[in-house]
Amino acid sequence: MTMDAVPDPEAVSIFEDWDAPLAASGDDTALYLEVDGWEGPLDLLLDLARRQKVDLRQISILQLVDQYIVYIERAEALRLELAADYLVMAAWLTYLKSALLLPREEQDDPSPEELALRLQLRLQRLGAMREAAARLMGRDRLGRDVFARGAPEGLRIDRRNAWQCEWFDLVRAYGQVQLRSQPAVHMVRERMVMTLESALARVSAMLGVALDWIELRDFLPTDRDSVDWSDPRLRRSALASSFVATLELARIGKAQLAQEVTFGPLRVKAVKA
Amino acid sequence: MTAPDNLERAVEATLFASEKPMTAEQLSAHLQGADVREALESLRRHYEGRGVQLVQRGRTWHFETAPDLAHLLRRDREQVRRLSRAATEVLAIVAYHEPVSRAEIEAIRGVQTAKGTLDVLMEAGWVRIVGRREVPGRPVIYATTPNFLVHFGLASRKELPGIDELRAAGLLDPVDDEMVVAALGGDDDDDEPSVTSIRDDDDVGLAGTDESA
Amino acid sequence: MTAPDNLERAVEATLFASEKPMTAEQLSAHLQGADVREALESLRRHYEGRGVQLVQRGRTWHFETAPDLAHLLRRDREQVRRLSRAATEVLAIVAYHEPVSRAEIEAIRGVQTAKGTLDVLMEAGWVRIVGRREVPGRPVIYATTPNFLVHFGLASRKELPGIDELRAAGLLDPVDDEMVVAALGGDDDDDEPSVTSIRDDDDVGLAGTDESA
Repeated sequence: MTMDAVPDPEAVSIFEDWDAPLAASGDDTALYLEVDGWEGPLDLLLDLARRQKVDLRQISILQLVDQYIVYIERAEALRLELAADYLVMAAWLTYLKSALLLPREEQDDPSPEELALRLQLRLQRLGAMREAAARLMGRDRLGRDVFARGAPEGLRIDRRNAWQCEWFDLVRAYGQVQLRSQPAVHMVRERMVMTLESALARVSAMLGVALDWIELRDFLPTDRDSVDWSDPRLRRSALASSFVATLELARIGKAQLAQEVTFGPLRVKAVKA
Repeated sequence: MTAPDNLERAVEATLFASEKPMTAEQLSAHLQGADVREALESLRRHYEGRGVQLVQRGRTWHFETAPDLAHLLRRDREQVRRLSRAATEVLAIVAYHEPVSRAEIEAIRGVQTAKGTLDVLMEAGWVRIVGRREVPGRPVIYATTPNFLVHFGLASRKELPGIDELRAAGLLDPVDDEMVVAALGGDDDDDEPSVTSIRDDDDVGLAGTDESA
Repeated sequence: MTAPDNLERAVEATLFASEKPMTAEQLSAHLQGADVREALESLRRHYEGRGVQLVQRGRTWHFETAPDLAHLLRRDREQVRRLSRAATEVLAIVAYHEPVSRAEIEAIRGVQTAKGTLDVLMEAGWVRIVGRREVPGRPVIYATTPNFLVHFGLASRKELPGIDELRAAGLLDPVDDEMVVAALGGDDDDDEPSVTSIRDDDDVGLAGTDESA
């Protein structure tokens, strides 16, 4: 393989026209700098490998490395700004080449042969996909080679909702609403009480006949009356009303109260006018 | 069956792929000036009695679905959907209180009622607009339809159980499964009254729909 | 010629009228649950050799013009979108290796794949995201769509050109990432696109959709 040290003016112009479509010149003796736009170093390697015109499984890795390095050197000579990954690949390939050529003292893992094989496999893999892509694109494609009906009437599917709700769901829902929205009214239960008025009358009457101290409890009514005084709630009510009544009588000076111990029996006595 | 000749195939494919009906002249121009009349006639006969026909309208030709199959082009698909809880409540309120305005429904439910909820009920054919209330703003008022009675198997609205009956049946008991679920935060439905009244119950949504065909 | 029975006519009419390919199940659902498989097979045979054909792509069926008539129909047709080289390569890799992650695509191509490339393929309706790979980083994985089969006239992925040979040659085996790292010089970030004067594959864009005449 020969390389001109001086850049070929033709090549330069191609380089400058970076997005130019693939130039059709086919000078295979010198490395032809195709500037289709490599998609990365692997892409470049694949193209270089293809130039060996052998099955990708039989390419010479050493030759490929040389070609790649030459390409990179040439690009550098042309002061093209190469992406870092191209240079990284160049360095790695240089290492691979030396590893392949030099006698080895100890077995590296993976061996250079193994690395070369892997590189080959990668190129095969990429090559296979590139070929597959081309074959895929070349198929009879709908809308390009074969056509669907130009003016289909279209299928109109009108969806109708069949709403489901059962009677039970309905009434329970209403129950829920009612439950939620009922105002919280607190009803006081109707119950028997002794009113303050009747307690006043009763205590006054009883004080009038009594001469000595009488315990308040003794003023409470008994079963004699038509009412069931055994109801403890009614008895509490009577006690409370009678107590308030005696306080009232004491206030207006008609009764006096005495209690020897706290919570002890409360005694009442009329005040002699 | 005789295999169509190439011209017939070409006419068939061209008419099939065309976005517009084509005249014999247009077809001919498209096919290197070939005389297409015979091919058209042969195709017309071929498609006779099939699901698709080649028809001539005025001077143009096109394929169309056989007229007796036109009903296939438009189909109704029924989708069974369960009414959401919010929608069920609104329906119940309409049924018990009709006619009611949306504001009244909201007042009873204690939450805002999305327009969509009433739309669903109207779509279901259970609720309809029966007029406007003669109060400021003239709100639309809703009532149930005869179809509502049919669906729920009721002779009249009077057959809806009253509050006392609901209570007797335990339907007004504070503790029931749904409430528990709601209390545990497992339900995103609008259970909290008033406090959340800003929230819209957009979840008119549909328990267990399956959209996919 | 034997007259098609009514189910066959109905299937024919429905597929003719449909704007999209339909699966046997969709057809069946459209036709009151009828078993359409026999009708489809009978129709397929009927249209064999005609200008229009009934084809199955993946699970869907549709009518399309016969491929040998492409030259007649292509002329005044808009060209389908032309894909960049990068996009066609990525599409092939997705199709032959699916499901694949972007990193795996990049490992095969030895170059970073612009996000836009996959977007273009997804927009075209040929590629879709099918999940995440349960490995560290949980990368998104891509696969082809049913529409991919329809567009490229494949009955199934088994019909991908040369797929059996490629598989037999081990070229569709999962990509050995370690090797990629080694080959690319130990950098996990395969390649800086940045500085590269080499064209980045960002220009996946749809090169002019009409490549007329």
